[in-house]
Amino acid sequence: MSVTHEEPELIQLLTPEGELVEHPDYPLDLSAEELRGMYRDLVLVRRIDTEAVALQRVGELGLWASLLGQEAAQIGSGRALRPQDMAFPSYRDHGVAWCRGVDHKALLGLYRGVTNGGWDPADHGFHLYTIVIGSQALHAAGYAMGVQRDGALGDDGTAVITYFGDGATSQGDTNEAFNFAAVNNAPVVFFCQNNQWAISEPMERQSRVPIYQRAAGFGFPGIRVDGNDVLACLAVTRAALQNAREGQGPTLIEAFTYRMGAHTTNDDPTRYRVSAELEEWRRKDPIARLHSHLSRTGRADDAFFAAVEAEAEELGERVRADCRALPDPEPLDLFDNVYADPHVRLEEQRAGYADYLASFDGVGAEGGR
Amino acid sequence: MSVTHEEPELIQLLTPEGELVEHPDYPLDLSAEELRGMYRDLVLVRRIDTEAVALQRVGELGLWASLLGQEAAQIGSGRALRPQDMAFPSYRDHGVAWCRGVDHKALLGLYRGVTNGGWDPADHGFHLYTIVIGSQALHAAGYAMGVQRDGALGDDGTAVITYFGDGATSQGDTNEAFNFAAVNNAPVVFFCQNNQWAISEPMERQSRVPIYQRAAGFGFPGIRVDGNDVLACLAVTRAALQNAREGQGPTLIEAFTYRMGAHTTNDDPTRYRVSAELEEWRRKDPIARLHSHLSRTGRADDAFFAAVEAEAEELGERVRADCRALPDPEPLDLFDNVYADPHVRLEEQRAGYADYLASFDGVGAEGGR
Amino acid sequence: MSGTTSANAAKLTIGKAVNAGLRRAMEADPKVIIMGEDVGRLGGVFRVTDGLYKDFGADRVIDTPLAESGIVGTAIGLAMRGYRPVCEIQFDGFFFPAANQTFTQLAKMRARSGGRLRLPVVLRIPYGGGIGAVEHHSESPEAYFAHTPGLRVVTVANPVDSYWMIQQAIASDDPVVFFEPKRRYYEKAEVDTSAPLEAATPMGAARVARAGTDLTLLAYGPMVKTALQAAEADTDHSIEVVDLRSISPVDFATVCASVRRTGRLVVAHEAPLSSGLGAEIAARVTEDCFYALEAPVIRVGGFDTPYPPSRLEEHYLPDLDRVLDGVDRAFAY
Amino acid sequence: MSGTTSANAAKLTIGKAVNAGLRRAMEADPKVIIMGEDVGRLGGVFRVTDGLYKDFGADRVIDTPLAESGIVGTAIGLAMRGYRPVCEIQFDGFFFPAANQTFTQLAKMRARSGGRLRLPVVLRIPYGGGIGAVEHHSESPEAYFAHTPGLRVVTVANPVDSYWMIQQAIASDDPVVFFEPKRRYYEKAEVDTSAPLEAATPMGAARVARAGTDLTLLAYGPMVKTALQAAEADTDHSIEVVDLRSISPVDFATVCASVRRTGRLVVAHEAPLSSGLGAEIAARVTEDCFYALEAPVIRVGGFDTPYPPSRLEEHYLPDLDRVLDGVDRAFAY
Ligand SMILES: Cc1ncc(C[n+]2csc(CCOP(=O)(O)OP(=O)(O)O)c2C)c(N)n1
Ligand SMILES: Cc1ncc(C[n+]2csc(CCOP(=O)(O)OP(=O)(O)O)c2C)c(N)n1
Ligand SMILES: [Mg+2]
Ligand SMILES: [Mg+2]
Repeated sequence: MSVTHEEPELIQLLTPEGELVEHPDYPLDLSAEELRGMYRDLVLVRRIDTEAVALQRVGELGLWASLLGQEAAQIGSGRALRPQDMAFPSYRDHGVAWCRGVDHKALLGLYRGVTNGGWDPADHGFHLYTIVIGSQALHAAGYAMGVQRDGALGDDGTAVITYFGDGATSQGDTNEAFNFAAVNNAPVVFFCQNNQWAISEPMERQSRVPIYQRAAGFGFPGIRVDGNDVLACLAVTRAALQNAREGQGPTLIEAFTYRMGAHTTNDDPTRYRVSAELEEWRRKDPIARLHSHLSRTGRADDAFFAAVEAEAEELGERVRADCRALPDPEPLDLFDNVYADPHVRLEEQRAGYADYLASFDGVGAEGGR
Repeated sequence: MSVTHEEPELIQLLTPEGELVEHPDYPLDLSAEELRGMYRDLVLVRRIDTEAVALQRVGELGLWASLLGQEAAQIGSGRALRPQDMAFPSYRDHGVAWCRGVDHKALLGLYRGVTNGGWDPADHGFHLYTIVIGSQALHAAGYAMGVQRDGALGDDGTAVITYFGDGATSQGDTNEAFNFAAVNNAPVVFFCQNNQWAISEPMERQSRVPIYQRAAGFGFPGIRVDGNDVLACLAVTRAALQNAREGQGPTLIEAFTYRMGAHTTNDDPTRYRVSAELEEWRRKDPIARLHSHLSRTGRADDAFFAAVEAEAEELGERVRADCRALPDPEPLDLFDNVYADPHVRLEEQRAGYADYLASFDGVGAEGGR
Repeated sequence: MSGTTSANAAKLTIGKAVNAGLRRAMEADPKVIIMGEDVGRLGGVFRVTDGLYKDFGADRVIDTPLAESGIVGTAIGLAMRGYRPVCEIQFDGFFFPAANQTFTQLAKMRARSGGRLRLPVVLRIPYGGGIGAVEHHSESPEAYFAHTPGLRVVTVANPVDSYWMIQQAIASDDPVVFFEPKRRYYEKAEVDTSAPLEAATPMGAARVARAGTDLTLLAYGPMVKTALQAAEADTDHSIEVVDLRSISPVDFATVCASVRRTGRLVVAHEAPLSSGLGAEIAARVTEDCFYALEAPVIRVGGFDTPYPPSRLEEHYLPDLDRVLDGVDRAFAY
Repeated sequence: MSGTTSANAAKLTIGKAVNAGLRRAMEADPKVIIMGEDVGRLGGVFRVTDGLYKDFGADRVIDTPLAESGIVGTAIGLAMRGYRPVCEIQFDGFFFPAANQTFTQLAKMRARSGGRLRLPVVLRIPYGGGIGAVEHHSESPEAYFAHTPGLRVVTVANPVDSYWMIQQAIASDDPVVFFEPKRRYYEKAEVDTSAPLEAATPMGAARVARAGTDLTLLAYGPMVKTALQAAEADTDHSIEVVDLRSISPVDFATVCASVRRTGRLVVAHEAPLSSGLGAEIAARVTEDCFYALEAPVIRVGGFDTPYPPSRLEEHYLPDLDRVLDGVDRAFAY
C-alpha cells in the first residue's frame, strides 16, 4: 500500500561539464558534424528568442514566451523527429518549430498579433501553437489513432509527439490524453518540459511526485531525462518515437529543465522566485555544456564558434527586420476562414462592415478611424 | 523504462467459500453480532434494490440503477465511516446510503422523478447522488481541503470518501481530483467500485492497467480489494479513512466486483456480455459468502436467517407502499430553491405561471391540462 | 420496408433514419468514423449506431473511454489526420466536459490556421426533455453553440431530414453540431433513400412546414410536432409553421419572409427562455421586419430554472397549451 | 490616498478596488478564501489578489494546480464545508474546462438539494478584449452564463462598483460570476470605503450612468466607458446611458423605464452579436415596451467570428464610431 519516493533516475549523456557519459539503454553515436549541427541549432534558436524578447520591449511584439534554458530539451527532441512525424506544440516551443522548418516570421506573427496561427501544420509536421493548456495532448492522441488506422506504423512509420509543461500535467485533458493513448496503444510521445514553474507556481503545487511517474499509473512507460542535455533528450526521444512507430504505444518523457527567463514578457519572476535558483541553473546552461564538450574534445574549433556567432548575428538582424516588416492583416480578413463553406451570416456581416468602412472614405485621410 | 504488469494483489479476508483469512496489514476482529449486522445490511439493501427494479417495471419508478453484486463493497466501506465523515456518492450507492441512514423513500424519490436530490447531505454525512460522471470526486477533494482548514484532523478527525465506477476513472475531473488531493494531502479516500463494466464497455476500454495503480502516478497509495468481500472492504476502507483522518492524505481503493444486473433498468446487457461471465460471478456472490461463513461457524443460526428474511419481507412491502405514496411535487415548486436570495426573473415567471394555471380553473375538472 | 413503397423508400423512425444516414456516409467514405461511449457493441443507448460496429469494425466504430473532452479532443486530431469523425455525446447534459475542446479548439481551429485546416467533425447530441429521465438527460443546450462562431448547428424534426442532414453534416468541412430530438426518436415517416445527397434541401435552410396567413409559429427539433399540433388546434387562425432546421446560422431569409406575410411571430423552444435561441430570433426579426410586425415577437420556452425532476417536466416544457397561450398573446396586440 | 479626500476615501483603480473589496471581505469573514492559478505569491497576473497571500496565508489564498475544473469543483466542496471560495479564472478563454462543474454542478446544486445546500462561490473572470493579447485572452463569454439558471452574473464598470459589488457577490449565498473588464483595470476613481456594505446599491440593479431623453444606450463592463464617450460625442441628441451591472438577472424595470422615456434603445457589447446578451435585451424590451419603441432595438457587438489576432481587434470591438453608427441606425427609423 505504500508508495516509494525514490530519487528519480535522470538520464544524462552529457554532463554539465561537457563530458560524455554512456547509458546502456540509450547508445548514441553522433559524428562531430552532427554535434556541431546541434550546437548551431541551440545558438540560433536562443538568438531568435533573445531578439524576440527585445522586440517585445520596443513594442514590435505584443508578447513573447521565451524558451531560454529549454533549448536542449526542444532541439534534442525536435531533432529526433522524422519528416513524416507530427508534433503538437504548446506556445513556447520555438526550438521544436526551428527543427520542423517553421520560419521565425510565422512565430513572430503570432506574438505580434497579425495571426493566430501562421503556418501550415501539414507542411511542417508541426501543429499550430496551442495556448489553452492541455488541449493539444488530446489532439496528438487522436492524430496518433489516425496513424494507427492508416496502417502507418512499422520501422519507417509515423510517430506523434506532443509538448507541454509541468503545469499542464494537472489539467484533465492531459490525463485524458494519457488514457486515450494507453487504451488505444497509440503511437504518441508525451514530452513534458518540466521547467519547474507554471508562471509563479513551483512544481510542488502541480504534482506530489516526479512527473514521469504519472505514466505508470496509466500503464505506459515514463522516463526522466536531463532536459539541459541535448544528447540525452535526442536519444531518449528517438527511442520513444521508435517504440511508438513500431506499435509499442505511448511514452511520457519528463525533460527536467528550468525556465531561465520570465514566464512571458508580461511576467515579473522576482515576485516569486529567488535568484540563487537561477544562478544554480545557469551553471547547467544547455548551450555552455555542448560548447565545452566541443571545444574540449576538439570537435569544433574557434573558427566554427566564430562562424556560428556570425550566423546568429545575421539571423538576429533578419529577425528584427522581418518582424518590423510583417504586414498587418486587412480589416475584412476578420471574416475569412471562419468556415470552409459559405456562411450566410458572416457574408452579411462582411458586406455590412465593408459598407461601414467605406462610409468613412473621404471623411478623412485615415478613413475616419 | 518498462512497466511491470504484475497480477495485482487482491486483499481478501473472507473467501468465496466463506472462510476467514488473515491479512497482516488488515487485522479485523469482529464479534459475531457485528458480522450478523453486516449480513443483515447486505440482505436488506439487496431487498430494497430488488423491489426498486420491480417498481420500475410496473412504472412506479422512471429508472433504477441496481447495486446487485456490489452490496459488499458498499456496506463494507459504508460501515467503515464514522458519523462525522462525509461521503460523496455516485448514483448506484444505495448500500452506502443505507449505512448513512438515508431513507429508501429519498432514493426512490430521485428515481421516480419527484426530486433531483431528496435528503440533507449535512444531516447524513452523505452528499446527493451525482450523475455527471466524475464530478463528485472534485467536490470530495474540496470538502477534504475544508476539513484540513477546519483543523478537524487527528485520531477523532473527519475523513471524506467518494464513490465512483471504473468508467469514471477515464474522466478528467476524476484525475484532477486525484491530483488536488495529492498535492494538498487532503483527507479523502477514493473508492472505485470496479464492476467491470461502464454500461456496455468493459474495463479494457477504460484502462490499460488495474485501476488501483493510477494512484501511484499521482503520489499516493492505491490498493485493490475483493469487492465482494464485505470484511476486506470494511478493513481496507477503515485503514484508509484512518490514514486520512491522521493527516496521511489520500488513498485510492479499487474494489474489484461485478455488476450482476443491467446498467440500469433501461439497459439490455445481453447485447454486449456473455452469460458465462455472470455465472462465474454468481459463485462469488457477496451475500452467499457471508451466509456460508455465519452458518458454518455457528455464528448465526436458522432463527437469525429467518428473522432477517422476515425483516426483508417487511421492508420490501414498505418500499412498495412508500414508493407509491410518494407525492408528486406541486407545479410551482419549479421555481423554488433555484436561488437562495430573491430573484426578480424567477418571481416574475412564478407569478406568470401561477396566473396561467389559474386561467384553466373552471375550464375543466382537471384544470384544463 | 412497407410493401406499398418503392424499392428504395422505407418507413423509418428518426433514430433509424440517422442510423441509415450514418451507414450510407460510412459506405461512401472510408474516412468516416463513429466514436463515443457505448456506440460499438451496444449501438448507443438509443441504438442510433446499431449494427455499424458489426459491419464496419472496431477501427471505424470506436467505443471510447468515458471522457467527453477526450472524445472531442481526439476527434480533432483524427480530423487533422484526414478522418471525418462523428462523435456521439450520450446525452445533452454530458456535453459540458467537452466545452473547452468544442468552443476553444474545434470551433476556432480553422480560423486559427488561416483556413489551412479542415475540421469535418460532427457532434451528435440527443437533446431535450419529455422522456421521464433523471437529471442531466433532458437539457437543451443549443444556445451555447449558437453563440459560438465557427460551429454550424442543426437539428431535425422528422425522419427525412434526419436521413439527409446527418449526411450533409458529415459531408461538411466545418464542424457541425447535430441535435437529435430524443423524445421524437420513434416518430416515423417514409424516407426515399434512393435520391442523391445533392438533391436534398440544404441543411442551412429553414422550411415552411405548414402554410398559413395570420401568424408565424417557429420551432425546431422536438417542438416542431407540438407547433404543428398547435396550428391545427387553433381553428380561429391560419397559422404558418416554420421548422428552423439550422440553428446556426439561422435562415432569416425564410423566417422573415414568413413574418412579412403574417405580421406575427411566436418562437417556441424547450431551452430556458432567457438568452435562449428565441432571443436571437426575436431581436433579429424585429430589426429586419420592424414595420411588418403587428405584435412583438412572443417567446415560449422553458423556465429559467434547472430542468426539473421528471414529475414536473410537463410543466416545464412548453406544451400545446403553452404554445397556444403564446399565440393568443401575439394576437392580443 | 490623496490628501484632499476623507480619511476613508481613496483614489482606486478598478483592479485595486476589487483587491480592497476582497481584503475587506476576508477580514470580515474567516470563511472567505481565495483560490486560483497564481493568486498567491504573485498576486494574480493582474495583481488583483496582491498582498492577500502575505497577509492571510496559504490556507486562505490557495495557489491551485493548473486545472480550472479542479478549481471550481473543489470550490464547490469547500462551500459545502462552510467556506466562501472566491475563484479566479485567469482569463476568460480559460473558463471552458470548468464549464461542466459550473453549469451542471455549481448552478444546479442548490435546486437539486431542494434548497438544503448553499453555494456561496464567486468566480472572478477578467474578460473582454482591447489589451493586445494573444488568442483566448480577450473573450466575452457572459452570454453562456446568462443562459444558465442558478447563476447570478454581474460585471463592473468603475472602481466604486468594483469595491462594493465584489463584497456583495461574496456575501450572496448564490453562486455569482463576477466579470472584470480587464482593459479598464486601470481606470481610477474615488471610493469611499467607510460606508457599510448594506448601504451600497444592490448588485442586481442597473444604473442610469448619464441621463438623456432621446435614446437609451445600454452597455456593461468595458463598454460603459465607450457608451459614455459616444453619448458625449453625439451633440445632436440627448442620450441616456444605462450601465447594466447585473447581466443575470437583468434589471428590466430600470431598462424599460428608460426606454419608455426615450423610445429608442441601442445595446452594445463586445461578445459576438448572435445570441449575445443584446439579443435577450432586445427581445425582452421589445415585448415589454412594444408601443413605446420608435425603432427596433439596435445591437452593436463583436462579429460572429472567433476573436481575431490583436492587430485586428480594433475592427472587431465596437468602438465609439460603431456605437455611434448604431445610434444613427436607431434614429433612422
Ligand atoms: C487552460 C489554461 N489555463 C490557464 C492558462 C494561463 N497560463 C498560461 S501559461 C500558464 C502556466 C503553464 O505552465 P506550464 O504548463 O508549466 O508551462 P510553461 O509555461 O512553464 O512552459 C498558465 C497558467 C492557460 N493558458 N490555459
Ligand atoms: C459525464 C458523463 N458522461 C456520460 C454519462 C452516461 N453514463 C451514465 S453511467 C455511465 C457508465 C458509468 O460506468 P462506471 O463509471 O463504471 O460506473 P457504473 O455505472 O458501472 O457503476 C455512463 C457512460 C454520464 N452519466 N456522465
Ligand atoms: Mg512549467
Ligand atoms: Mg462500472
